[in-house]
Amino acid sequence: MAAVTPLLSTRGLSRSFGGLRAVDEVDFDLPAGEIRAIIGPNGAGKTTFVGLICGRLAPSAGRVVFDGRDITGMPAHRRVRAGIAYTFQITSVFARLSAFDNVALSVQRRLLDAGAGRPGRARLEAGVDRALARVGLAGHAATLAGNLSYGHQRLLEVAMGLALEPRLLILDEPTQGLSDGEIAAFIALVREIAEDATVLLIEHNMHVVMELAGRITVMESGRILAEGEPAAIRADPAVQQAYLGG
Amino acid sequence: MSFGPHLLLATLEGLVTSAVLALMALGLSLVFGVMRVVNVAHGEFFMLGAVVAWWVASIVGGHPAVGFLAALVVSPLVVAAVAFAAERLVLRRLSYEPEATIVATIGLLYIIQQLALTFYGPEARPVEAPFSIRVTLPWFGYSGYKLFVIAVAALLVVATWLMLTRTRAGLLMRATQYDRETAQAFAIPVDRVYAGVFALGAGLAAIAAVLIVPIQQAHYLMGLDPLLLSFIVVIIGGLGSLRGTVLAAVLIGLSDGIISVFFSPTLAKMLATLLVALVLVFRPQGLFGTAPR
Amino acid sequence: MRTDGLARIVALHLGLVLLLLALNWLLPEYHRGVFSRILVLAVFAMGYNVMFGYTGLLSLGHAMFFAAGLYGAGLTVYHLGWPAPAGFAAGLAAGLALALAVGVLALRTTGVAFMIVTLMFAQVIYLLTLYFTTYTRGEEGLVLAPEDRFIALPGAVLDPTDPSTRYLLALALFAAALAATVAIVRAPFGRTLVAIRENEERMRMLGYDVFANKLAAVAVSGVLCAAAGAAYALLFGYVGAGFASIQYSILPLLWVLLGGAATTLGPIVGTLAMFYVVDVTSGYTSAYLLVVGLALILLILYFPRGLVGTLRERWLPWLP
Amino acid sequence: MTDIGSKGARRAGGLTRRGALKGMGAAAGLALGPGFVRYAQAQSSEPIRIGFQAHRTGIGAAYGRWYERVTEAAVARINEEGGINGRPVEIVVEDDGTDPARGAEVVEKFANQHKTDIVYGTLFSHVVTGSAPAAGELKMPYYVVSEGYHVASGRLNRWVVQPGITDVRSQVTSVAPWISGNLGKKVTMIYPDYAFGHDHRDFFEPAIAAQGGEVIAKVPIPPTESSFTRYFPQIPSETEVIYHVMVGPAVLTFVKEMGDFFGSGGPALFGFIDSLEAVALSSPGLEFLEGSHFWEGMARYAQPDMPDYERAYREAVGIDDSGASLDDPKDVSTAAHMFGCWETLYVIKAAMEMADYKGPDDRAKVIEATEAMSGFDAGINHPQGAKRFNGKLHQCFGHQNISLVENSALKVVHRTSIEDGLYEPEADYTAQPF
Repeated sequence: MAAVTPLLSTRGLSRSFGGLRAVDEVDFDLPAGEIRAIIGPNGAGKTTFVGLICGRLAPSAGRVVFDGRDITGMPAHRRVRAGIAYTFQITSVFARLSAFDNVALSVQRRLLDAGAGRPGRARLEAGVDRALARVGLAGHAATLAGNLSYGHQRLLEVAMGLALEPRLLILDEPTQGLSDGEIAAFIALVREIAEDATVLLIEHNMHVVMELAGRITVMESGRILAEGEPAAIRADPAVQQAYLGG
Repeated sequence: MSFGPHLLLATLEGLVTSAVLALMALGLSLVFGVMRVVNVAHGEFFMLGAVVAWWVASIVGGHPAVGFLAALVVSPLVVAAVAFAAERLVLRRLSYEPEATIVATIGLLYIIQQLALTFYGPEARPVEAPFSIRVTLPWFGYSGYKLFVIAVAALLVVATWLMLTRTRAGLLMRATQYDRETAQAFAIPVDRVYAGVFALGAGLAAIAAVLIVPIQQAHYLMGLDPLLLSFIVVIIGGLGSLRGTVLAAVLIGLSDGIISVFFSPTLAKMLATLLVALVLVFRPQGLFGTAPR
Repeated sequence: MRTDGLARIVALHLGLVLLLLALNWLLPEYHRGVFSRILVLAVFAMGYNVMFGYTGLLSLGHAMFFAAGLYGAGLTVYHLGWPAPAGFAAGLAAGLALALAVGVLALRTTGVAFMIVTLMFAQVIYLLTLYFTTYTRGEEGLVLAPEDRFIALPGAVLDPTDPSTRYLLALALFAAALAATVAIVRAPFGRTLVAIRENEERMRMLGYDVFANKLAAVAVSGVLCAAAGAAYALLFGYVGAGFASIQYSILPLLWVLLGGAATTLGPIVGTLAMFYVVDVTSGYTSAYLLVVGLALILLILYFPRGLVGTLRERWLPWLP
Repeated sequence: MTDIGSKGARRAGGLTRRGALKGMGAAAGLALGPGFVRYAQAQSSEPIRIGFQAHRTGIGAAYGRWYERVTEAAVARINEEGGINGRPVEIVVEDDGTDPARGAEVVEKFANQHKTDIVYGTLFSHVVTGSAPAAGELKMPYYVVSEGYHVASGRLNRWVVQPGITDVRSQVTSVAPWISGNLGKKVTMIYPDYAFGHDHRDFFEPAIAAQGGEVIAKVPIPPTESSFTRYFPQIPSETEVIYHVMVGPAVLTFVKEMGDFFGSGGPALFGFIDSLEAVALSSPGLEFLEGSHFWEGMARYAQPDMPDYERAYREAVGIDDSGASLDDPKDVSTAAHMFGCWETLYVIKAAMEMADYKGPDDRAKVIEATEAMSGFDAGINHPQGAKRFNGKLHQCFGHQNISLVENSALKVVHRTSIEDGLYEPEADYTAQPF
């Protein structure tokens, strides 16, 4: 059924910078409930591609359809409210706000969108507590985000995405800079998230990719090179040529 | 007066404004471009330049040209020294943080203004032009000195340009402007470059003032309007773009002169200001700048 | 922010308002008059703080919003004979309309361009007050007759020329503005503004319409400043183009920086401190601008967070 | 413009006469009551404190400095002569920054902090207008030396008086006959595009029309302008007289650029010396003003037929024969206006003595005493000349000088009569309650 109406699909999606086609006529489908990884060498156009999906960038051509609606012309903030959350590749938490306030920004957004005017303080705090607890930062609510360790900042970033209760969560290189122990915990976290949300993951760490992804999309030079189950991708000679071992 | 001569006159006047504005805005633009500092006290450096010029000219005596030339040398040096000191004592300690430097330069503005009022006085005082030739055209007369100002300012702009593009000091400045960290990595003494740029910027304002003071007198409140105009020029020209700054100075100077041919003056000022504001709104990188990196 | 401290915050602000109320009977006559002005100007500073302190939008043109309130109230009362409360409302409406118009345009820019665009819009408003000298009498300005400034309430008429009444009216405005700022700062809207100041792009990706929120901040700021302007016209009876000049755009910036940007009490503290620095030093030397200039530089060098900001940073982290 | 003025007049007229002018007899009778005499004796050595609102900083600072010097000189002389009612006079100076908001604060400071008996001073009309409400609310007599038409228009209030200097409307009206008779009938006006300039525009036009002349072009100049040449093409070629009035630091530029533009062949020039107050006529670039004419409230240069009291006044305020400071010949005075400070202080003295002023409770009586005056004789107390005073308007009317620039000096060639400057009054402050 998921194959019939994918949660997200793009058709002919393109974006050029100057003469360079960073994303080149990509047709892409993501069924609901999946954990999908996008891999590819540096400069393959992965971040540009998800940027087009979440609306940070405007496409030069093509369409983006989310949940059956054409969202190509929709500004980024409305896409987020439609259910697409994006966590940044470079950590961009609000360093001078507490961890609580960082997550509260997400929770209040969701509560405001749910209607009923001003969100009550109790519901706000409950929502924040839940999100922080899920990523294991429950004890750090009052800490300024800038004073958290790097790994904790990455987790906070994820918590902010989670608290939006998105239908599609886009994680852009979430494990970059994390220790092995943190990565293991992170993998468990993403599995848990995937129970309620579809996850789109850009990742360089092949261990994480293989552990998590249901399917893998391989990009190269702005195009989709291959797509399939992890095992199939691992076996694909073109992929090996382009990326895994070249 | 018929339309043609009227337009000619407005153009000449516009060119005088452009010439002085180009020098002054070049200083502001350099400081902004290299240091990312919005120097609100730039107008006061201009005023200080005029006041020092009056002081030098009144000490030197003799033929007016002697005093004028002495002022042209001494005044920029004095003003640059003041700016250098301000940079070392204040701006450097603020790590050039944008908001902090704005406040600090506002403070500097008050201090310079008050010192000028206390030691120079509230009067408007003229410096005698180095020569007084009245160019007689068939329709009206025009000050020969003003034509001289246009020429000298143009020369000085070219000289500054060459300094920035052809000399080592200029290279250091441009390298620092382009990328501070990399410049530091290449062992460019960024710190000293900053002080030099701030002094040079103030010196340019002072030169503009020396040129203008035989036309417009030194007065302790004279800095504000040129400051606003220079800001406009720098922005319209594209922040930090020197070529854009010079082009914008010519454009703003000329339009300031020519718009007043067609509209009542206050209305003209209003429309011109609104127009420039809208240019900024719809093309924030300025008319000649490229999109921000 | 988690450790709520609501009671403490309410107690502090309420305490301040009650203290100011008591001062009406305690202050010597001259200082009560000074405080009346400062309370009104502090509202101007509070309006500025909403944009500059909390939202991170540095405007160099806020005199235009003050002037919108001043002239909105002054011209309707003077020329159209409107009663003072209607004039006050007209001032607020003028401020709101101007804020929306300027906001829609100026918010397309950021950073230095935003500063300059606001400065230029303010210059246009200033030139407008001169251009329509026939109605505004430009620089010279208009004087509103005392009886035109009376506020008729059911059963009573408030006379703002009476020093005590004027003080209490100014305090009422100040208290309302203070309550509004505290409410905004603690509301989701306030948190949104601060986060926009910190990282605009991140906020967009959390689903916030950054432009709309900034525009709302400009509108709130504009209305507060206009309220101050309208109150100034009605309480002190003078409306002049000087209030639209660039000087009055720089003053709120200085007040807020001195008191502490992004603090609810910074504006009143800064306005108060600046006034008395000028007032006291001008008694000793006519070179008081020198003192102001030095004070600014020393402050930014050694107390860059302003008075209340430093207090919050060092000792009282719960201050809003 | 006229609608604003008439509104003020209508409002003033619409008020009841409750509490209005009491005759001087009544006031004197009150003052002679036994209680007051004892009070007066007890207070007799206490100085009378006059708050002087001064332009020490801001755009008016050049005027402010000379206003302050003249004030000091006048007070020194008044004290030498025994003060006011036998009490010494003390001046308390506060800087108004040439800013209307600060002006109002300063008036409050005088009333409530310095506890001065009255307030006096200041030139720029916006400071006067901004301060007037505070003076009215504090019931503080406010004697201004501003020459603006704001007082006589009825726009201010009963506590504001201008007894020492003729207002702009009267100045403008009084010079019109001489201009049309001696310089020409076709006039182009150049004036600053704000209230002060508009007063010139609005009052000179009817005045010259009444003489059979005509204003053929009006060239308003925005207040922020620092260069003027581009406005000169708007001057029609058939212009016979250019009437110019500018204020602020840019005026010298204005004059010089006019010289460059016209050379020696232009129309006749008639200017208001406001343009060149505190500026030496020998300044470079002013050569072309030779042969042109200026309005002067009081002559800057010592005139050969000068009466003794005028000579004594000049000596007292410390100016030499060319109107510059005795200490520094480069420091040129604002002679055409600053006499107003001297004369106003003498009016204050006269009014306080007439009202037998004892203390702040008698402030209204000082205003009433001033309103009861009808004029002043020329003499050392009024060295600029005799004046008529209209108590209802709170405004005096004096002679005006028209001077020729000759050898970089000003020579008075005509002195208008007081009648030349009279106009139909628009206000009656005595109808306002205190």
